[in-house]
Amino acid sequence: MSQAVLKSAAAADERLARRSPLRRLAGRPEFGALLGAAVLFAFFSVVADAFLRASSFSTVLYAASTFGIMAVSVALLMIGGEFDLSAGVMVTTGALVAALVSYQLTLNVWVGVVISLVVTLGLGLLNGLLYVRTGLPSFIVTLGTFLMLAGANLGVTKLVTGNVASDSIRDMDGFDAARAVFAADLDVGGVRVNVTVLWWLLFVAVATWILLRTRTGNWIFACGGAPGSARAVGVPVARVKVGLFMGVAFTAWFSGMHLLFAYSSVQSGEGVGNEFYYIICAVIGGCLLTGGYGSAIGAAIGAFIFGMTSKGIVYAEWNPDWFKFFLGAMLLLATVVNLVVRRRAEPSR
Amino acid sequence: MSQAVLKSAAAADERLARRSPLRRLAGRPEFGALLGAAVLFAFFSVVADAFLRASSFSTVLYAASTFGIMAVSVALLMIGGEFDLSAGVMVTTGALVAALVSYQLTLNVWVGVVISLVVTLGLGLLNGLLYVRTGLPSFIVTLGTFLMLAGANLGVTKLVTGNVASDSIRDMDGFDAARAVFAADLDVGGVRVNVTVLWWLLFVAVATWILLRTRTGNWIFACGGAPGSARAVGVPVARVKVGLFMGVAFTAWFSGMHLLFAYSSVQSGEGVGNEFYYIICAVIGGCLLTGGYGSAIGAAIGAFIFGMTSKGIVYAEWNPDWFKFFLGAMLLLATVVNLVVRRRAEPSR
Amino acid sequence: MTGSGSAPLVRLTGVGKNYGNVIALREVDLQVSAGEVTCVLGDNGAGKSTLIKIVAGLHRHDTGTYEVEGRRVSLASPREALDLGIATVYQDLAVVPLMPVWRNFFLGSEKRRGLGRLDVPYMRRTTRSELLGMGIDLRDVDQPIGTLSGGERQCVAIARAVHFGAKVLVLDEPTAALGVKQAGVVLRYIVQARERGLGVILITHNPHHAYPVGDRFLILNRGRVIGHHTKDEITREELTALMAGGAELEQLAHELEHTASGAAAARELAKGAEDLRPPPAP
Amino acid sequence: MTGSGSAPLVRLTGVGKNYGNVIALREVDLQVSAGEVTCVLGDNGAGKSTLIKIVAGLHRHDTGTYEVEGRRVSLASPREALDLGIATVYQDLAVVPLMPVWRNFFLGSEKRRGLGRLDVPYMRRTTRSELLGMGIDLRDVDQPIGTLSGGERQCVAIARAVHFGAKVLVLDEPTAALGVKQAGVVLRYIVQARERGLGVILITHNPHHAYPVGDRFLILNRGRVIGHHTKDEITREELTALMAGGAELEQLAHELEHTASGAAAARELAKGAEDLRPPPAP
Amino acid sequence: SGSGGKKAEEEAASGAAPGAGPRLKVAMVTHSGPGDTFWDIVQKGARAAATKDNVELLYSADPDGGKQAQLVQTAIDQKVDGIIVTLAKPDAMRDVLAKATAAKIPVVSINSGAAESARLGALVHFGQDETVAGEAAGEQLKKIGATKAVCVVHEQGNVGLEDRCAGAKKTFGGPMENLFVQGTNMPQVKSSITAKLQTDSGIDGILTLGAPFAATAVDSVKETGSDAKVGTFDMNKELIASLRDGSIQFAVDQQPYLQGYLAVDELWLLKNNGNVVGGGRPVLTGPAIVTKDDAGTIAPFADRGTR
Ligand SMILES: Nc1ncnc2c1ncn2[C@@H]1O[C@H](COP(=O)(O)OP(=O)(O)OP(=O)(O)O)[C@@H](O)[C@H]1O
Ligand SMILES: Nc1ncnc2c1ncn2[C@@H]1O[C@H](COP(=O)(O)OP(=O)(O)OP(=O)(O)O)[C@@H](O)[C@H]1O
Ligand SMILES: [Mg+2]
Ligand SMILES: [Mg+2]
Repeated sequence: MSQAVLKSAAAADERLARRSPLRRLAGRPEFGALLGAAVLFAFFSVVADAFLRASSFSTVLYAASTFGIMAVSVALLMIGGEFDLSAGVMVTTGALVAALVSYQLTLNVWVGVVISLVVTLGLGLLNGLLYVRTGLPSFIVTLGTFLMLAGANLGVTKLVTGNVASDSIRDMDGFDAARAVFAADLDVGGVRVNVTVLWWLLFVAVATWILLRTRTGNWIFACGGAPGSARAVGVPVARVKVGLFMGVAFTAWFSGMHLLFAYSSVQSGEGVGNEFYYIICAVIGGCLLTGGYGSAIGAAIGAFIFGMTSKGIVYAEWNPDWFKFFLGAMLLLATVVNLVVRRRAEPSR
Repeated sequence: MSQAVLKSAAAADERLARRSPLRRLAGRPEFGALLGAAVLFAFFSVVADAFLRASSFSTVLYAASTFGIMAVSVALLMIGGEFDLSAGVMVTTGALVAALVSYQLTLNVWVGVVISLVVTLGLGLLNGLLYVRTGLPSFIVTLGTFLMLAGANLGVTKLVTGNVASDSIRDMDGFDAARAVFAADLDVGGVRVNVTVLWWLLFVAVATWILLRTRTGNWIFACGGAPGSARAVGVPVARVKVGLFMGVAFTAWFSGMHLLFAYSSVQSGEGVGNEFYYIICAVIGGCLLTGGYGSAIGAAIGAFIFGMTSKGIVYAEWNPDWFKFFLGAMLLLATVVNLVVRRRAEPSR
Repeated sequence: MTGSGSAPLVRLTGVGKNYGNVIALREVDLQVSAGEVTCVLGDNGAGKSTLIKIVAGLHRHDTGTYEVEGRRVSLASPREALDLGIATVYQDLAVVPLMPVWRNFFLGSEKRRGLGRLDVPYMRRTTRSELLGMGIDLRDVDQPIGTLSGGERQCVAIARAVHFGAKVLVLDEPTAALGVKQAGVVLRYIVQARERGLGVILITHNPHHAYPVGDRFLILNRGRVIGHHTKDEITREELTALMAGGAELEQLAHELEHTASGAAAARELAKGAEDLRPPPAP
Repeated sequence: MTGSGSAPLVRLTGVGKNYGNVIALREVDLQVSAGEVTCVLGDNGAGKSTLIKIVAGLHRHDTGTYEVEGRRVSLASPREALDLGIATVYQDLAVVPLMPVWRNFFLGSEKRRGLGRLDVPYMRRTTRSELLGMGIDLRDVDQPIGTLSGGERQCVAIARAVHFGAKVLVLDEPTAALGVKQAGVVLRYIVQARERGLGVILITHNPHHAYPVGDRFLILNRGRVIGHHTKDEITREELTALMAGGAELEQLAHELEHTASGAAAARELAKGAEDLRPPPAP
Repeated sequence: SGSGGKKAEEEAASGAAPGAGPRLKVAMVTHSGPGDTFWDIVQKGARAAATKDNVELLYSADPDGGKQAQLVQTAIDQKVDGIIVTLAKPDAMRDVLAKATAAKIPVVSINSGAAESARLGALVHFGQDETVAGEAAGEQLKKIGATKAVCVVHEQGNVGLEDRCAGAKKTFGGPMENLFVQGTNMPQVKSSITAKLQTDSGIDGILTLGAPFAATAVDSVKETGSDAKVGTFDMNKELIASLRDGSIQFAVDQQPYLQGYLAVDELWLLKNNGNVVGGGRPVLTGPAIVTKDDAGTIAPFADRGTR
């Protein structure tokens, strides 16, 4: 009510120019990214016949969701002003821990799942504490843990199994239940949709709620935008940042569980390099590298753009040698659309 | 003279505590990194017998120089507040252009070298202009060009040669002269030292001079530290940034020439991922990711630390499965030493 | 140490602070009791902001003691100071430029309702009305604070501290960027706070602001205390004279007199003579 | 447009400026001639800084015309303004926090000697002496400027503009963070600049600063001009009254009177009555 | 699970004959990325031989040609008694191998580079050229009735992988396209293969270049309801099961174990008895095509992780 009063008061302010509702919509940070996604979608619909089928769309969504789940927490961390280079291998670590523990000790896989959660959160905590205690930039700290985890993944796996991959846990107790949770294919109106897509949407919704409607969200923006000021007004900057690192660890654990239960064994060398794709998704979606600005929805759209582009090129049957070339061109296209939209929405900023 | 007067006046200021010369030395940004390097050096000297031989040291130096040459320009760019993710593949592009042009048209290799220089600088200019004109973050722009270059490297090479590598140009006109410039092994007191080490030192010296003793250097710091303020006092921010991107392109060309003349043919898929090692070297050496702070000497020390660590682990004959683990641990060690030193030098900052 | 009920709200004794080899403060005493305004005055770079950053918990002092209501404390963060009821307006304002005005206003002291949800309408409304109370009519409380004018930003920081300050209010040059009307409001806020029994620490360069509202005056120079007076010990003229030699103004008037076009200005300055020496306007 | 030799150094006619949908300025005229000081006065958020950012080339105006010495210009960057001899002190100072003081001082106008080398000793020396001239005795010109106190930073920005300003000097609230002594020095600098035939645009909230040195007064409110006067058309009292209703102060004095402990303060305020209404200090 | 690998090595170590000659130090430098199954088996072969022959084996690897050369240089610096090297990028290795020769360190090449081996100064070459292996895979794919195939490249620009596809294309006859997938991200591998199958329902053959990707390809085939048949390079124990139940048609086994084992043995023989296997000609280690029929016989070895 009082808000309505305020609104109308603001509208009457002679120091404000009138804006059409469309303009106002276009001013929202996610809108540009969304339009970029729409342009790409239209483009691939035209150039690739197979692209418009429902089944193809669900493939694209699946690809997007596996990036997107991680991109959500990585975006939160970036809004909070930090990077986590260990995010990619931590997924593999999570999966390996669950696989090795369950298999070697012949336990119900759920035990492995829980132990993996504890270990992964512990790694997130370690990242956070290392960052907070040493005062080194997070880029360096997580680079260190990235390398160490990548090495440990391989070293431990070889030590335990003698091979470079974990053993298949497909026939172990609890596998089917866990698979249903982390990697099931659902039938939605005749189309198979992987459950990760739903989880992705849930995570995005939760992250958006946290960012915009909770105190923690306020603190995350503040820690990234101006850590000194945030500290000065009493925000527990260190605790927020540690929490964000643990958030990344949590989604890494989740992604690791998907990896494990979708493919039943895990290669120890997987995951390297993915951390940058997560960051890329967040940045395409409008997160600032310098922190303090961005949104979870934007990151989700970024992941969707990335997933759509990488699969769209396959659907379009372009020369695979040029795959990355097209990928780069499409990403630039999407971000330029994003930019043009925002410029037009806010002419003189 | 007048400086001496100022100094003594400052020393007499009752608002300054006395500092021992050692403390003052320790306060310099490079000192900590240097000490980190020294600690690692001592460490590997103890654990690896082969490490202390002159020939081994020259291998380490060579490895460091190939990173270090790029790290110099990347550090300058980072001080100027930007990233170049295309730096790694641009090296390969430079080498491929020279190799393909020379071989396919049967020209003197120097023609290829010059054409490659023009093309590479053009790519740097493109990066810079894209950045300046679109106003997108450089992370996104150069990500786009990174992917496009990586795709083009492979696509063009396969198109032209039918293979994924260029043909060997070892027996072509001018090869030996070019090799002498870009990839010669020199005999320095009985030890073979690759000429890249000397080039590296030269580049570091030039970059340091630019940074500290020229107007351009002043502008680079300002553009990275506070681009808005820099613009407000009349610094041509756009021009400086374009110049920095071209600087990276220049060293990429140089590194590409080394690659080509040291190994006489080039794999089109190489170079991917190296961009991050360059950034890592710069950050280990004390450059801030947010721009405005750092030094070329620091980046050189960072490259040295990185080269020493990656080769030192091999000399130490540790379990290769754990290679990355050790690498990560050593890098963390070096940076923590760096930090501790700086903290002790400036107790209450 | 004393622990009695009548202990001052905040008492610093022999406090010193170094930044690396820069000695910013040496042997400074400061005290503020309930219902009292302590003014910290001094030249640029004298160490005033450093002093209040110690009070606010942003920096830890290197030497000396810091007592809050008689209990010795060593604050590790501004959070602890806030929890003790000490709210601060920093000279650099401590705002997060990209965040909306209302989020900045409540940052660190968010108002919540059930389930940890933020009470957004309340916060928006409060921000707007508190700023209106200071004479700032914001177009939109959702504007990023970085796009406000300098004075508007300053007002947000002050309104916030006044809103949350429970026992002690610390203000570092609050009126510096403010317009005539806003500066008047701030001084009135200070008086009101004192009436409500809060302790106020005020930093200002303007003796005309300091003298009417202050009860104690602490004058710093180059990191040291050069004067500490209660109101009855000192007149406004003495205070202004202490803050800077009155010579400056006379010198200026003199110079103007010697130039043709400056004559009028000189006459004007001479007219405002007594109250202008030394300045709010020199 | 006029192009005559006697054209004002800077003339803005009907200038308007929007930030997105925020209308910051509408139909503003401003003019400053050689040997003249134009004061821009107004409430917080009135649009003063926006106006001078247009003059300084930091923003481009959306409507109206901007002439420098009679030639119509549309500045694309502050560099162009500097090349036209217009030097500016911004309210947010435009310094690079991590860079040493002397590098900040000369940033964008570096002094070089042979081979493009920076003349470091000269720049260090000049920085030090120019700041000493303003009453700032720096410990070390190699200190990062971000570690200076607010007033010290302000002095660097002013000293820099005064050093490089060739024809027009634009000052946005230069005295806000300054001590008594430093503020006096700045006013003297303004008078000196006028004597040397420079045009000066001064923004301030302090009528006591504005009236003695100003030749023209432009008063803004909510983005519009509400008054434009030359010195002879207006008295100091009228000017101060224009800047804000004197009501504020009387209100304050009144409130104080009604409280016991406030009585003394009220008497004190009443004493400073005439010159304090409306305030530099209300 | 606890059998093979390390335990086998330890057992062998404890049984090492003291009479196996003087302790030698041999460096093996490959172009493998970390965690690659194929190279893991090569290493195991080498370690088995090393234990038996009283050899200290130093393994290192880098997929970048220049860096691989640097690793060979470090081996020379360490004054090893022999170097085993892969020649995927022969030009890059040329100078450093010349240095090894100058330092009188014998060099054996393995895996790729049969043609360049002798020219670069290697004594012997043990291996299976990737192109030849690819050709065998192409033939096999044709034999099982595929008419249109994709070759799944899990690391773009990798010489060995490109050679495999090129070889397969040569002998396959029908149209065969490359598909690029990001091998470090299994969900992306799967969705890309799925996308490819959705695009072109005419695809009836898939050739993957590593065993883990074959299993994923099978998932994609099932999901899209395609009738594509899957063949692959390399071997692991899950693959045996898939071969047996027919979801994967064949595997091209280059017998990597042999490459490592023979190379170390050769250096030992050279030092202790002056032997050169094969009289300087390349010694082929494969390709061995494994299908449903012979999956059973090699199952125990794959289980142990040495096939
Ligand atoms: N970048 C921007 N985006 C949106 N609004 C802006 C921006 N910059 C300024 N404004 C608005 O324009 C108005 C004028 O601002 P300006 O800084 O010119 O005021 P000012 O007169 O200098 O005030 P002060 O005395 O407080 O410094 C303010 O209300 C401010 O909120
Ligand atoms: N982080 C820092 N590192 C080094 N020196 C500092 C730092 N912060 C402040 N100083 C120095 O300490 C001295 C006191 O600074 P402070 O900000 O307390 O002054 P101030 O009295 O508030 O001045 P002003 O009136 O100009 O705001 C200054 O000379 C300043 O240069
Ligand atoms: Mg201060
Ligand atoms: Mg302003």
